[in-house]
Amino acid sequence: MMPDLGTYATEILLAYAVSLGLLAALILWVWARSRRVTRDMDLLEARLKRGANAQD
Amino acid sequence: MELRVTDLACARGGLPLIEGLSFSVSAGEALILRGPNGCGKTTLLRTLAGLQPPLAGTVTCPPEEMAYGAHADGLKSTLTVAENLKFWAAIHGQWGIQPALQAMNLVDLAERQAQNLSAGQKRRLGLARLIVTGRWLWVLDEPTVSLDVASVALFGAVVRAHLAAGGAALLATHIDLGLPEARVLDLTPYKAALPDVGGFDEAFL
Amino acid sequence: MIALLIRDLRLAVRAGGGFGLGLGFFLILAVLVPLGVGPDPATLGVIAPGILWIGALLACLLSLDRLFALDHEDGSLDLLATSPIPLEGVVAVKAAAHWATTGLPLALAAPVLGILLNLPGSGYTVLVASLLLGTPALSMIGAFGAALTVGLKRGGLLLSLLVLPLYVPTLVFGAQAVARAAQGLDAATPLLLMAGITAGSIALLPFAAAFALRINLR
Amino acid sequence: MASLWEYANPVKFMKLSGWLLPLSALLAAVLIVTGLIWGFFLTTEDFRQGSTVKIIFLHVPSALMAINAWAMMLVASLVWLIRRHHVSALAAKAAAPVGAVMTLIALFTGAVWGQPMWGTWWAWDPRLTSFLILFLFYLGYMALWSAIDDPDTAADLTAVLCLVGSVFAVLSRYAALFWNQGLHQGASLSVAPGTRMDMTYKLPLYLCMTGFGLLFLALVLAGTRTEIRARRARALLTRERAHA
Repeated sequence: MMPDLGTYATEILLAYAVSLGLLAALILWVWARSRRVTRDMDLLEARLKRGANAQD
Repeated sequence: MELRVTDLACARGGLPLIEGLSFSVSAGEALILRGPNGCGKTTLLRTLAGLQPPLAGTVTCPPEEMAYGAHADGLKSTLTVAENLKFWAAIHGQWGIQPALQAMNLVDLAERQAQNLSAGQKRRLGLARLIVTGRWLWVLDEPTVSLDVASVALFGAVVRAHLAAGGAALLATHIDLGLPEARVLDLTPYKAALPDVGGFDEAFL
Repeated sequence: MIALLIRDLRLAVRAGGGFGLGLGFFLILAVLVPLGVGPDPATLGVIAPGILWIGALLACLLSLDRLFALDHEDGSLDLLATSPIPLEGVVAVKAAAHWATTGLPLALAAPVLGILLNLPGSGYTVLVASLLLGTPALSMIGAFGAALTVGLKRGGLLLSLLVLPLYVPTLVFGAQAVARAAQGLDAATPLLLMAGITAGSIALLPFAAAFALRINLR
Repeated sequence: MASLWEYANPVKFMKLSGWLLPLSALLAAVLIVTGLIWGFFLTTEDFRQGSTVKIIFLHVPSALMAINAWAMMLVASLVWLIRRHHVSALAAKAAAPVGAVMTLIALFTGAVWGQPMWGTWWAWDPRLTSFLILFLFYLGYMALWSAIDDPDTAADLTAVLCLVGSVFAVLSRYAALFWNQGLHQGASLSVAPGTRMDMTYKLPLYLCMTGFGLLFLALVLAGTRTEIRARRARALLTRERAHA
């Protein structure tokens, strides 16, 4: 299964691990921020809508 | 010479404050702008002075013909009164500063550093700057803040002399300037209505 | 415009104006480096061009955040923007005043510090020439950075972050010119390239800086 | 056919990105996973570089996207300055962190690759140095965005910084070349004879490059959607405060 990486196994695995880790962190960050902002905006819109209805 | 403002709308921080404002000021006239705090007086004056673009409407008088006076006087504390004034005169291509010093009763203070002036004296120096710009339309934001009664009267006299010499003045203020001949414009009716909440488009205030 | 130049120079030399601050910093750096690196003349001679250039660059950076911020605080910038002088001219003149109070003295003081750092004899002419040619670009680029950050609280740190990457080409060509001259090689190419960067910066950056200032005044 | 500019309208953009985002994300995942698995498990060792050649499948695509992200930010900044489309400015803002991470990956994989090849983790090679400077540009750009409160002011100032920064980034590249001729090999896909890459590496590499491109697209779309929402929330809050 695992290919023989020879003498440089550590370097290669390190490169893959860190790169994929960075990518995963980036994706998670974008995703989390998107969720947070979307939730905040939905709450805000709901509140504003309630406020508008209360005034009518 | 005339300043004519037509259907002007302006905004601060993306939020429209004033809309549909029209007025005119011609040579020899003074117009006092009134209105509660936050109604957009400063924003209006900055728009007229060309520091920020209007949302809509036209202003006939180019900013190059206005002398703008803001809350801050633009004084350098380590320069003397005369040096400060000479600098602003030179920037506007003018030379003599004596008339301005005399008009604002600053002759005796000419060699004093601006950091040793009282608040009222600084304000007077800031107003003396208007005289050395040589421009016909003065656009002033709260010009009499921190002036005592005598200095307000002095300021009134200077504005009157400026008007008599064919100038004009646009003043935003809360207090009485002792200029009974000036017209007064209340900005309250021109408060901008908020745009409707619509799609994403409209929400980009 | 000349009045503005005179005012800025006068402000710089008056009390609290910060004239000499950059020069003092430059001097201290030139004294500290041998203390840190060791007194070996050969080592010092090799790193001298780089140290002198980095010192000049950091000394320039030191006074940059005051360039527009002081005028912004006391309202002068608003008034200058409504004055007959175009804002591009204001930027250029203020950068020139900054150069005259930091870059020029640094270039003139550099040979003395070169002695402290054991710069080889063939390097001195090029050292002064490269600093004279390069520091105007440092002031102009710095003026652009200062215009970007003028309205910000604690803009000084951000200013350094924005400006330092922009300083890279000037630094590389400047230090290379001196290093080549110190080794007795021809330094004309890096000097010319650096002069090109300076000319381009002076020609174009006032427009970018004035644009940024207008936005910040809005 | 509607004009392309119509998609600069936030509503249209949200609608379009709503289905483009999952599509590109899915495609990116498939391509990157395939490409990397192919590259990691199924390629043979290069006769000269040994097994380290496998790093290429991360290094080259991320380096490519690091530069393309900046180019995209440059174009978006120009569009904002000239046509004042808010979506464009927000897309530039969303691209910056993605570009910064791509630069970081390129730098890291480059360093790890350099260790066995050049015998040192870090060499002040022109290419590596240019990428380090590019990374600093990304940091400065993001710092400026976050430092300015008013979104339109921030968009204007960062756009100017992006324009000026691009010019100086190119200058830095030449300065770095002048300064040190470098150990780095020529561009990896160069067609010059003798340096051509074997087909075995090329195919998975192309997969990875396309995948990284799509990943970049997906992340920028997601980020732009977030920024548009944040912008709208801000606008609504301002209105609410103005009412009170």
